[in-house]
Formats: sequence, structure tokens, C-alpha cells
Amino acid sequence: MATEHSKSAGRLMVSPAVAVLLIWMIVPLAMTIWFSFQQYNLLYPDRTGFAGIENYYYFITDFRFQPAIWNTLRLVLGVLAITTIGGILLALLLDQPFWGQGIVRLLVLAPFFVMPTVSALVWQNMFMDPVNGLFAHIAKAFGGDGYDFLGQSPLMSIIIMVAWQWLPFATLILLTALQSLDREQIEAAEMDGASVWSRFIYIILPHMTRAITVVILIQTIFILSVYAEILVTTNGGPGTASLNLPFLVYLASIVDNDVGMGAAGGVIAIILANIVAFFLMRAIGKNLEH
Amino acid sequence: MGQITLSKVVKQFGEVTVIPPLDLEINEGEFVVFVGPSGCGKSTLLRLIAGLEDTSAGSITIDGVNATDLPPAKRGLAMVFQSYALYPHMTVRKNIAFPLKMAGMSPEEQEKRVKAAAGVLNMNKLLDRRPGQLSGGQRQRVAIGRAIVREPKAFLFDEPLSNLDAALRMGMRLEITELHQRLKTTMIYVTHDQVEAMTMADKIVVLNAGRIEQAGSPLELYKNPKNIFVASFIGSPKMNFVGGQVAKYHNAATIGVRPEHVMLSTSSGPWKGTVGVAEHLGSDTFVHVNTEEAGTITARISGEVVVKHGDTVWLTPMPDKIYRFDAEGVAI
Amino acid sequence: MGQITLSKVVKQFGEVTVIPPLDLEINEGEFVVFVGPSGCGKSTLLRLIAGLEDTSAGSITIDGVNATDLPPAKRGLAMVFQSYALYPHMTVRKNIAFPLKMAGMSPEEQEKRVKAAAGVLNMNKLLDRRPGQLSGGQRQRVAIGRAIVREPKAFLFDEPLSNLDAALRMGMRLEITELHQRLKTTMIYVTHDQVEAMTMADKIVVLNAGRIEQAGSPLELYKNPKNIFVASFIGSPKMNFVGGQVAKYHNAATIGVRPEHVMLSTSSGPWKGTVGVAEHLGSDTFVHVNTEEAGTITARISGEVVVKHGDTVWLTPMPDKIYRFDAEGVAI
Amino acid sequence: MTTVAAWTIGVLIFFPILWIFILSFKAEGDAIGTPLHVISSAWTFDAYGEVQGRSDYFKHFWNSVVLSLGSTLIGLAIAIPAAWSMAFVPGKRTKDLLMWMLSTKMMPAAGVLVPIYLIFRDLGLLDTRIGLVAILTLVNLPIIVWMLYTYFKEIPGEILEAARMDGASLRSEILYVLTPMAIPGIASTMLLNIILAWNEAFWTLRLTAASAAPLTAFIASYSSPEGLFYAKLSAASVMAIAPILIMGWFSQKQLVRGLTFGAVK
Amino acid sequence: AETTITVATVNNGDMIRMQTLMDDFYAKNPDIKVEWVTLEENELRQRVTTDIATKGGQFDVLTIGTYEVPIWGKQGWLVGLNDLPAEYDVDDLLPAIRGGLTVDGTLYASPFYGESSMVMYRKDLMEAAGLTMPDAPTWADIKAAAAAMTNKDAEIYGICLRGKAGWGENMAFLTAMSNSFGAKWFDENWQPQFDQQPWKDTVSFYLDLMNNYGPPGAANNGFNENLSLFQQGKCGMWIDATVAASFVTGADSTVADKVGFALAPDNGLGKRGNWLWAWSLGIPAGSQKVDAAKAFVNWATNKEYLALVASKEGWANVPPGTRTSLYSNEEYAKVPFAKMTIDSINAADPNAPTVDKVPYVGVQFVAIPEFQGIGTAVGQQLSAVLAGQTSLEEGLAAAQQLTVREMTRAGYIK
Ligand SMILES: Nc1ncnc2c1ncn2[C@@H]1O[C@H](COP(=O)(O)OP(=O)(O)OP(=O)(O)O)[C@@H](O)[C@H]1O
Ligand SMILES: Nc1ncnc2c1ncn2[C@@H]1O[C@H](COP(=O)(O)OP(=O)(O)OP(=O)(O)O)[C@@H](O)[C@H]1O
Ligand SMILES: [Mg+2]
Ligand SMILES: [Mg+2]
Repeated sequence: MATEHSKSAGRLMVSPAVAVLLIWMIVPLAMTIWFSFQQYNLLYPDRTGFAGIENYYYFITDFRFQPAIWNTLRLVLGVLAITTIGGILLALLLDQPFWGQGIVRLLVLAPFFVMPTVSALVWQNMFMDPVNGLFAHIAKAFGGDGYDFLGQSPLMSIIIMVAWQWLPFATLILLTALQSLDREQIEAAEMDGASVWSRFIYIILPHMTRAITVVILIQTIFILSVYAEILVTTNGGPGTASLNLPFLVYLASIVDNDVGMGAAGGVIAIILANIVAFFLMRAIGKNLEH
Repeated sequence: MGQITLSKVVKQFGEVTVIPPLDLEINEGEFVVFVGPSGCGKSTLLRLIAGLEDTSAGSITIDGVNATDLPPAKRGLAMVFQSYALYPHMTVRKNIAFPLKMAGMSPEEQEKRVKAAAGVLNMNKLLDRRPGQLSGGQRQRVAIGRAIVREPKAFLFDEPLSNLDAALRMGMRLEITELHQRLKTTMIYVTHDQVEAMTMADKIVVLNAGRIEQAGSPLELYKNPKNIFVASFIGSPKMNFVGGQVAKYHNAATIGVRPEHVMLSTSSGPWKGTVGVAEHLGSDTFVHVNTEEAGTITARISGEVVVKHGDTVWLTPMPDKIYRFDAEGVAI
Repeated sequence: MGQITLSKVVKQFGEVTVIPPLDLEINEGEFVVFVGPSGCGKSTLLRLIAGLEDTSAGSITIDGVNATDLPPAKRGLAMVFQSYALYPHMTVRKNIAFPLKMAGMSPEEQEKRVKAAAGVLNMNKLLDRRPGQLSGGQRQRVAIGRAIVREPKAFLFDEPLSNLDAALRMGMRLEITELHQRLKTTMIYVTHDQVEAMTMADKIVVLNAGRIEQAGSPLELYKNPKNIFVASFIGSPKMNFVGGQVAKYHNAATIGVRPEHVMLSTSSGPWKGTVGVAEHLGSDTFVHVNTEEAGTITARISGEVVVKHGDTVWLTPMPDKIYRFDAEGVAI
Repeated sequence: MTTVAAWTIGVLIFFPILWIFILSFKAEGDAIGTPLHVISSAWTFDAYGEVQGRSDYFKHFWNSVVLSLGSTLIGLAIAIPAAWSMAFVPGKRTKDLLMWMLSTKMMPAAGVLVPIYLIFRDLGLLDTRIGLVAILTLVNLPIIVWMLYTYFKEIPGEILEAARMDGASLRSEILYVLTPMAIPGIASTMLLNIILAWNEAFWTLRLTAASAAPLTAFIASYSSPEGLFYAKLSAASVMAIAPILIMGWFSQKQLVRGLTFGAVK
Repeated sequence: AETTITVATVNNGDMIRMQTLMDDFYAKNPDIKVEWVTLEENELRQRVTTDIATKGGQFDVLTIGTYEVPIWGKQGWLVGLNDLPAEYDVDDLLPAIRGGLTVDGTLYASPFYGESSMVMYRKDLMEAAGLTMPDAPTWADIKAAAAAMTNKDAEIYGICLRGKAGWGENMAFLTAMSNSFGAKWFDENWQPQFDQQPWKDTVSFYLDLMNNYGPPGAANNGFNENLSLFQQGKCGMWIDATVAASFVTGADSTVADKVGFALAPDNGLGKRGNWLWAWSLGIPAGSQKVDAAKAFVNWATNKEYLALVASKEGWANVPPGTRTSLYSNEEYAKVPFAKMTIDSINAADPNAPTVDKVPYVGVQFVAIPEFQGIGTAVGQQLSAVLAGQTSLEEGLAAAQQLTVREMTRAGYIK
């Protein structure tokens, strides 16, 4: 596959595409870095100039910064936990033959197509509302009181919304992985005297490692930047209870109109994301090989 | 230990009957090979014995105990799968130890037994590799190791060699045969390669569409095939079949003659023809001759003969080695 | 047309030299087979000739033209890959026509040539199927069709049969041989199956770690192997090698004797031993005997002999069929 | 047993969507009642009528279609050659490059809004479909490249070599051999990208005004209107998600296969 | 030639209604076409701010409030509206509203509707409790009434107030409420005042009301959630925007005929706890179609439009709170909340919002650019206090700290 002919021809032909790709990705990044060192508030057109690290300083020393970091992590871990564990269980269930398998698959898949905004609105108003929400109605039917989801467990509520949207993704990847398991392996384990549980632990779960890795990787990428759900429901509150990093950046750059600080926040978010990605790749990257 | 009896065993998948009522007796210590064309039910039969499929009717007895409804793990049999079904995420050691671990054996005992099995199969050095890092033959050995280690009443093999290349196949074939001679455990072996069947079996069971066409020792089948199906299945290169006038002359609908029983002459003989391809193996020569009387006939000549594409030759079947079959294909 | 010369060709991957300087002459119309153990550089050599890899040094001449730096398409060679590399999204017709289309041929001309090739390979009925709907043997034929249609100067085959099962392999082997006899085009064929090499080749090139151990006609290699490596590679079952006292007696470091040249007796002979495994093929019997003097020796006996595991037998090598090798393994 | 469990869970997961579907056919006053009341009350199309009366659904819908299809096609055009090079002529840095591309997806969009807004203003791209197509392409490109890359890696190099032996130029090789062979992969990449683009709600909202606004902008005007709004919100939600849901359902086999990112062999 | 103008507007009922009345505008201006961008309030504000600050030029008419107009007018971002035609009758605008939209003598936006806040209460429940609501209640009256009306078993909560974080949500209410408690955001040196007693009094009174008599989940209730609750009959009282009056007495309401109105409460310190706001139409300085835009603004905010709405939808649905003439109209006077609305508006003074003197204008906000961010952050803190996640002291301390920090950074505190 590799004569100089094909290599150089290949590089030549591909280089424009890669260049476009790189420019596309570098330009916003470079501009963000540039702005992060500038004084730039939309509402003060005449205050401009080099700001040094002031933007970074103020962003990091903001009392909301630390909670935002922790909440970001909690959100990612919470959703990952629900979707992978739930996904595995669901995949095991859906892998059994039963009547209407195709339809149930469609039902389970559906939340993946729902816009985050719609999902958040629907959960907030029609389900989690402590007075008119469906959960409250159900609680009342059993003589309880409506639980104030967004007031009392705001982050958990957001985790539930996000997990609902990503559960289908996890389930279907894991289901596909499960279906690719060589039947003979299960039978071999059966011959070897493995119980159902042992088969799950020793055969099925290891077989799914790679798929689980992909689920974790892709979801982390998307969940690290969750923002619409928070915007629609809690706005990061009460207090800082459901504030995450992207939302803090949003507050700085859009609510405060402070472009410089927003850019600094963006740069910090990228750095942190890369650190997470780095550890993620370290920890699970080898599962992605071959 | 290792006496298996099938009586009136039937297997249906939905409406389709794959195995019609079938009786079979496998004696202790016997090496039984199931052969037959693809889809004839070999694997199904094996899986019924293993307990991986339920019988639709009939009963299976293992060492005098009715095992028809026992789960696979309780039957005391070990199976080597066509794909080997090694656990890819476990080292060879863990693969082999797995059945022991499932049986709740202590780690020391496990290690001891794994070592012993590895010794038998000569793969002490491979114990810490993973299946992905092994060659086909090595994988095969691990699969066998996993079977041996349980000291089963019988081994079941489902086409274990079909994924290997020709050279390796020969080696592994010998290894399994030797293993059998050493362990003297009952072995049931599925293949569709008749060379394997011939060289390994104490008893060959020829299956066709779920029915047993003939069962017996390899030489019995080679010498006295009950019908054309068996005759064409056993022996390599395949038996030559001739119908028409030639067969009529022998008072049969079809006659068969094996390549090794055809003599070739450059001067005379009953069947005249031209050489198509001559394959020179050094030890033998396979000559494919297009004859007028009998169609294309393959002759196997020991050693080296000097024939080329297009040469005219004469063929003579050895008269006492001619098999005669009636219109239904049954041997006369 | 089809004269290929390699002179001082070297191939390195990074630091590793896979092919040390190598000279090879392939004559017009010749059927050359590269054999050798896995990883010895057979595929690499073929790919160098095809132009799919660059040579690190040396030159390749095709029909007198220096082709060292020509891209694959310009060399006028056709290749059949191990996996066949058919285009799965095209019908058989389109697959075969693809090289013609790339050459800018008119659709009518394409159709004509495709028809012709399909005729040669007897697959007129398959033209509208897709590769996915074909059996292994049929795919193989399409791959050959795609090669034929360009009327190349030479065909290159990289283990084209290794994905097929034993029975099919034999048939396809015959087909390729017949094709060569018909087209008389140069063919270079890579395999590690020595039966294929023996039966198909005009010239066998035995490779070992990128070096040519010996090149010559199959019978030449069978009869006069230059060294132990070649001797052990050619012939099936493998030649028996004996060292020690026995060899010394023959004035050699090692002697070799082929299984077909070992006679077996139940009463007397120079080597006494017990039968390990006896493989009864009907037509032949392979007897593996553990002797004291010469270690394990395989003997091939025509027809059926009645020996069992554990029997005591005596072996006699045919005196004029003994190969002698010096301490370096070179034939004396 | 399995059937019951699986159906129960399936319906539970689907329930929120089912519920807004039901609510969308209710009068506002009924929609906010207890579940029993909701089920038993009269059915009506009023909410849909009101939503359609209030905003031009079809304009938004058409914008959504153009944006998601456009960005997907352009993305593919850029990504196919790039993925080809990564999969078949890999360098030492290929893996790093890929990882870096993915990490850019983790950048909070809010931090880049103003720079992009300024560029768009100067290029006259604000509130144009072209501009949004470009942005959506950019945002989703890493995922497209990655998906295609994992796909291409599964295609045996021998086939491309065969094409080369057959005299195909690089262009023909990609056009006639690679691309058609990767159709399933390309299709599922397309599907995923269409879904992501369809649901993208930051850029589509902030870079559009009237003429290029897709369905995300449409739904944004229902997020907190005055008075009772469950039915209207439900109707608008149903209208916003139905097209993509139906498309997703019809092509779920393709989608699911591609979504595995090479995780399943 | 036809001119197309793009109008950005909030998704409030009055604006939505305007979109259904466009035939009238097209009849009068056949060569102007209007494209709507309807967004939720915060979304709209952010969207429009980005555009106007970067001179993106995507909109020709903006819907903005009394918070933006002074800031933007000062920046020169808005087109002055002093030259609207005579029939616009600029002198008819309510003085308080007009004052809020004028910078240095130039009117920068034309009010579409104006609002203050007031108490809306359930007459039937008050009656059942044996109480009457004075027209100008004190906070003590409110508390007594809330206590009397609360019946949690029947899902009736004595009082519904905003709790959702946001400078335009809970902070609008709390800032207005704090004014009546004598609190203020900043002293004359721009020093934040959350560490002072009046703020503590305000918030603890608010917590007392909400925790004892408020609905569950109040920390997420904004205008809209409370409106739903009130319309369903679940609130005894609701102190909120005067425009809500038409909804609670409208068709969707289950309690339409049982609602009474009163001025926002006071504490005897001379300021009532009501605010002042006007959604207004402005034209960005970058617009290429100023003439068409002006024609639209004139159409949408002059007296004829009020008459148009009245003729199609009835007087109760006329956009309130902008023109003196509306309140002298006899038909309109029959609307139950008309008088209370105008009284409330007149009771607010953006230029002297607090008991003490302050350096800023704005009743329920501080008209400086930083206020959005600070107000939202403080709002989050107080929302957390309401949700019980932090204590009152901690919440106020955090509010003080962050406000000091931001004001220092912005250069107000030297
Ligand atoms: N689970 C199943 N459901 C339905 N039919 C089956 C099932 N398993 C096997 N069959 C059918 O039973 C028949 C016998 O299958 P079996 O696998 O036993 O054949 P085999 O002799 O092992 O063939 P091969 O040599 O190809 O492995 C086939 O026709 C097959 O299609
Ligand atoms: N692209 C490559 N980069 C580095 N080493 C390579 C490359 N291709 C082949 N090699 C090495 O070159 C040697 C020869 O490989 P080659 O594929 O030619 O062997 P082969 O004789 O065809 O073996 P087989 O019978 O297994 O196909 C091997 O050691 C292989 O590891
Ligand atoms: Mg089988
Ligand atoms: Mg090779």
C-alpha cells in the first residue's frame, strides 16, 4: 500500500482537505485565544486593549468556578454511570428474543432524536414540575407530595434529562456489541460449567469493553459541553448547584457580554477537556486499538 | 467411562426435521468420526450430545445415566469448537483454568492442572499470551487444553481443523490421534474432510440429511461402501464412477473404480484417452485422462511417470477392485 | 512477452531488510511458484514485481524495459489477491470490465472482452451477480477473469487458494493449470502449500528469509534438493531426517529418506521400532514408527497394511534413495 | 416475561415523547390537569392550529432540512479524502490529529460566539443559510472524520491495490472503488450528522434572524410564553422532532450500525 | 420597491397578538414587508445585544426594555425617535414611562406596553377567611392574608412569588420589594449594600412568606409558572406584573371572575414594592431601513393601534400602560384592573427608586451594563436560599462578595 508514488499522490490530493479542516478548526481557536487576552466587553465599545492575564485571573477566581468544575465532572460521571449501566442491562434485555423486538427497539431509540431544548422543556414542565408535573400527579395519587426536582436536586434532574437522551445511544451500541458475540463462546462457557452470572462477568462484559469504551468516549465529548438543558431549566442554580463549565462560559460571554472573559473561559474549558481526554485515552485508549 | 447411547433421537427446528429418529451406540474409548456433506446434521447431532440443544424426542444415555435433560455442564463432556471459542480477553492460562475456576477449584489446584495440561500439549511457553497472539495451531491446542483439563468422559470436536492450512492440519491431526491413544477417552469428531475421517477414526459414521448411511471402521467403508454416496465420500482422490454401456457390461447401473486401482499404459488397455492434466507430486502422479468410453477418469500412479498434456494413453481398471451399484445407488 | 528479470533487488522496511540482494530470471510463458515458510518474503517479492512496493535497490526489467519506477498500472501485469479483492459493489461483469474501463476502452469493446473472458472461465451465467452472491470458487474465477481480460504480460497470484476448502482447492488448482496450458502466459504464483507448488510449477523458487534457497523444476527439487531446507519443504509427507550414528555410517551429518522410500516389514530390517500412529487412507497407509536407532520415522505404504498402535515393526530405507547432507545442511 | 419487561421499559423510555404527543391534541386547560383528566378529555387540533398561525412552520422546517443536509454533504466532501489519507496512508501523527480534532468539539461554543459573529458580519453571512451550513459543518466535522476513518480502516487495502493494478488513478480509486464500498458507512455518518445538525441549538439560534432560522429557533419561541402553554409547547415540540424522529426510525438499522464507531467487529 | 424589515420581539401575548393584526399595517404600508423573529425574553435580549454591539445589522426594529434603552441610547446605538409624525402624539405617553426611555431629551424607543407590579388576589378566598384586602396594603397585611388563605391539602397556597433566578425574574421582584424595606443595591459610592440590615429584613420576610405559604418548588417559579398556578386557582395572592391582570381574568383562567387587585405593599417607609417596566420598540443605529422601521414603530405604538386591538379583541386586551389617553377612555375604565395599573405605574419613580439617595436609575434594576451579570448571580444566590440550599446569611454574604468583586473589576469601586 505504500509506494512513494501512492504516498505522495495521496498526500497531495488530501492536503487541501486536511488544510481546510485544520484552518476551520484553528481559526476559531486562535481567535478565542487572542480575545482571551483582550479587554473586550460588548457594552463598553471604547474599553479595549491588551488585558494580560486579567481575564483568566477573574475567571478562575470567580467563586462559581470551582463548583462549575465539580458539577461538570459530576454531570459527566452521573450520565455515564446511568447510561452505561442502564445500557448494559437494557442491551441484555433487548438481546433476548421477544415479541415486538423491532418496535421496542424503535421506542428505545426515540429519545436520541429529540432536541435538547425540547427534552429539557418537556421534562421540566410536564414531568418534574412539583405541582403540575406528571411525577407530582403520581405522587399525589399515592398520597405523597410533589417533589421539587429542580429546586432540591437540580443537578440530578439535569443528569436524568441528559441520561434519557443518551441512554438510547449507549443501549444500541452495546446491543450491537452483544449481538456480535460469538455464540460458540457462550456455549463453550456453558460447557465449562459457568453460571449465567459467571458468563456475564467473565465472557459478556469483557467482550463489550471496547464498545463501552466508545460509549464513554463519545458521550464524554458531548456531555462535557452540555448547556441547553441547563439554560432552559435551572440556569445553573439554585446558587451554583447545577452550574457547569460551559454554562459559566455562557454567563461570562453572553449574559455579561464580556467577550474577553468568555474567551478565557473557553480556553480553560478546552485545556481541561484535553486533560480529561488525555487521561481518558490513557485509561481506556488501549481498548480502542485493533 | 464414556459410553454414549442415542436412542430414537429426533431433532426438529420448528417445522423442519433435521434429525429423523436415529440410533447410535458409541463405545467407551472409541474414536468416532461423523462425516457428511455440509448441512447434513453433523453439528446438530454433536450439540444434542453436548446438551447445547434439546432433543425433540428420544433419549441420550451417558455411562448408563439418562442425560437427556441434563444441562451441558452436568454431562461431563468437553467440547472443542470450530472457531475454538477461546475467551479472547483471557490469557492462555486463564482460558484453560476457566472450567476449573467455574467448578470452584482452589487456585493451586487449578495451576497444577493447567501446568499438566500445558505439558501434555507442549505449550508451557504460551501460557501468558492471549489468543490473539497465537497461531491457528496454537489456538487449537489451547482449545484442546481447555477440554482436557476437566478430565471429561468424552471429547466432542466440531471440525476443529477446518480453519487451519493444509500443512498444519496434518500435524494437528496426528496430535489428536496421539492424544486419543494416550488418554483412551471417548472422542466424537465431526468433519467433512474424508482424509481426516479415514486417518483418525475407529468408527466412521456417514451422515446424509440426518440419516446414518453407514457406520463402521474406515477400511470397512473403504472396501465395502454400502452405496454410491458412501463410496464417493470415502477415498481420495474420489472414486471414478462410470455409467452407461461400460456399467451394463458389468451388470450394474453404475460402476466405481478408485484412482489407485486404475492402471495406465502407453500402449494398450480397454479405455483409450488423452491426458488432460498430469499432477506430479514426486511420490505419486495423478493423471486426469479424458476417455471416450468412460468420461474423465483419474488415475493415481505411484512414483513418477512421464506423461504430458495431450498424450494418448490407455487405462485399465483392476477387475477385482470394481464396485457395482444398482439404479438406486446401492452396492450390489 | 512476459520475460521478467530481477537484478540485485533489495527491499527494506525501515531498518529491517526483508529481501537481501536477489537475482531472478523468469522466462516467457513459465509457471513459476514461490514457496517458503510464512514471513519469508514471498508476498513482498510479488508486490515488488507488481509495483505495489518500491524497491530499495536493484532493478526490475519486464520484457526488456526497465520497470523499476513504473507505477503498477503501467507494468502490464495482472494480480489475483489472496482475498480476491473483488469490488463488492459491482456485478461480476463490472468487476471484470473495471480494468478496461480504467484504460478508457469503449463499452462495446469492454463487453466483448468480458464475454470472452467469461467464456474461458465458464461463468457466463454469473455475470450479473455480485461477489457476495458467489461461492469461494466462483469468486476465485472472477478474480482470474479480471486478470485475464487485460491480456497482461504476466499473472501474479498471491496464495489464491488458501481461503478455499480442501476439495475446492484441488479443483481450482486444476483449473489454473489448464488455464496456463491454454494461455501460455507467464505466471508467478505464491503459495506455502508444497502440493500446489509440485503440481503446478514449471519452476519452483524456494525462499527462506528473503533468499533463494533453490530454484528448479519440481522433480529436480524432489530428486536433488540442494539442502535440508529444500528437502524438508518438498514432498509430502515430509522427508525423514536422521542424524547421529546412522548418518555417520553414511558419511554424512544428516541423512534424509522420504516416507515413500521406507519399506516396512514385520520381521526384519535395520531399524526396529513400535508403531505410534497408523493412518489408514485406504489407498495408502502412513505408519509413524518410533525407532531406537533413527527416532520417529514415517513410512508410506501403498494400499492397506494391518499394523496397529504398539506393534513392533522393522524399517528399511531404500539404499539408492538416501539423501546425504553435511553439517551445514548442504547436500553432498 | 421478557416480552413484558422489555415492553414496559421500552414504553417508559418512550413515554415522554408519547405524552407530549397526547398533550398536543388537548385544549390548554385540559393539558395541565391530572393524567386521568388528560386522557379522558376531548381531543382537538387547536394547539397545532395556533402554533401554525403564530409561526411559519414550513419555512423553519425547510431551513432545517437545507442546513442539516447541506452541512452533511459538504462535511462528507471534506472528510472523505481526509479519512482516506488517515486510514490508508497513516503517519505517526494520525492518531494525535484525530484526538485533537475531537477535543475541539469540547470547546464551549459560547466562548467563540463573538469572534464568529464578527467574522460573519464582515463576510455578510449573518442570517444566511450558507453561513450556518459552514458553521455546522465545522462543528460536526470531527465526528464525521472519525466515523469515516473507523469505517475506512475496515476496508481491506488489497481492494484499493487491486484497483491500482487495474490501472485506476487515485481519483478513480476513491470515486469508483472506495466510496461505493463505504456506502453503508457513509450513509450512517450522514444520518448521525443530520441528526446532530438538526438538533444543534446554539449557533442556529444566535447566527440567524428571520430568513435562515431552522426549527430550533421555532421551538425557542415557545419555551416560555405567557399563560397556559403545555398544549402549544407539546404541539410545537411534536412538529419540531417528528421529521427527524421519523427519518431516524426508518433508517435506524443503518444508523445503529454506523454509530458503533468501529467498536463492534 | 418593497422594503423588508426584520422585527425582533419577545414571545409575550401582546406581541403575538400584534403579529395577527398585520393586515392593518400592510393595508397602510403596502410597500413594507415585516419578518418576525420571536424569541423568549432572555434569548432575545442576548441575541439582540450581540447584534447591536457588533453592528451586525440583522434587525431593523428591536423589542427592548427600560433597562437597555438608557444604556444603549447613551452609546449612540439607537436611532432617535423625536421626529415621529405628529399623530404619534408623544406627549400622550405616560410621563414615568417616557422618562425611562429618554436620554438627554431624546426618545430612543417607543413604548409598546408598560407595566408595574401589583397584588392580585382571590376575592373568594379572602372572603372565606373573613378578610378584606385594602387597596394599598402593607407587608403585614399580605402576610396575614397569606396565612389565612393557605390550605396546602387543597393545593391552595397563600402567596405565589417569583423564585426563579435571573435579574429579570426573582431579582426584579426582590429589588422592588427591597425598596419598600428601605434597602438599596449601592450607596452613593457604589458600595454594595447586601451586608446591611434592610436587605436581610427583605429576604427574611420573603423567605418567611414563601416557606410557610408558598407553593413547592418556588425556587424555579418565574412569571410564567406563577401565572399557571394562579390561573389554576392554586394561589391566594400573587404579586407580579400588572399585565398579568388580563391573563388571570382571561379565558384560560379558572378564577377569572374572582380576582381582586391592590397596590404593591409597602412598609410605611414611603416607597411601595412595585416596579416599572416598558417593552418598547427601538431602531438600531445600523439599520439600512430606518424609514420603514419608523413607519412600523409608529403603527405599532400609536393610539390607533390601541383602538385597533380594542375593536378586534376587546378593551381588556389592549396593550396597557403607555398612554394617558387610554386611561381617560371610558370604555377602558370598565376594565377591572385599569385603575390599579395606572396607579401602580404612577407610584414608581425610576429616578428616585429608593428611600435613600442612590447614584443609579431603575426601580427593579440598576441601569448599568454590569447589572445583568451581577443581578443574575445574586439572583442565583437568593434562589439557592429559597430552595434551602444555603442559609440566608451565607447567601447575602456571597451576594455582597461577588458584587463587590464585579464592581471593583468594572472600575466603579476605586
Ligand atoms: N438453530 C437452527 N434453526 C433452524 N435450523 C437449523 C438450526 N441449526 C441448524 N439448522 C439446520 O439444520 C441442518 C443441519 O445443520 P448442521 O449445522 O448440523 O449441519 P452440519 O452437518 O454441521 O453442516 P456443516 O458441515 O456446514 O457444519 C441445516 O440444514 C441447518 O440449516
Ligand atoms: N509494510 C511492512 N512493514 C514492515 N514489515 C513488513 C511489511 N510487510 C511485510 N513485512 C515483513 O516482511 C516479512 C515478509 O513478509 P511477507 O508478507 O512477504 O511474507 P510471506 O512470505 O508472504 O508470508 P505469508 O506466507 O505469511 O504470507 C515479514 O517478516 C513481515 O513481517
Ligand atoms: Mg457444522
Ligand atoms: Mg504472503
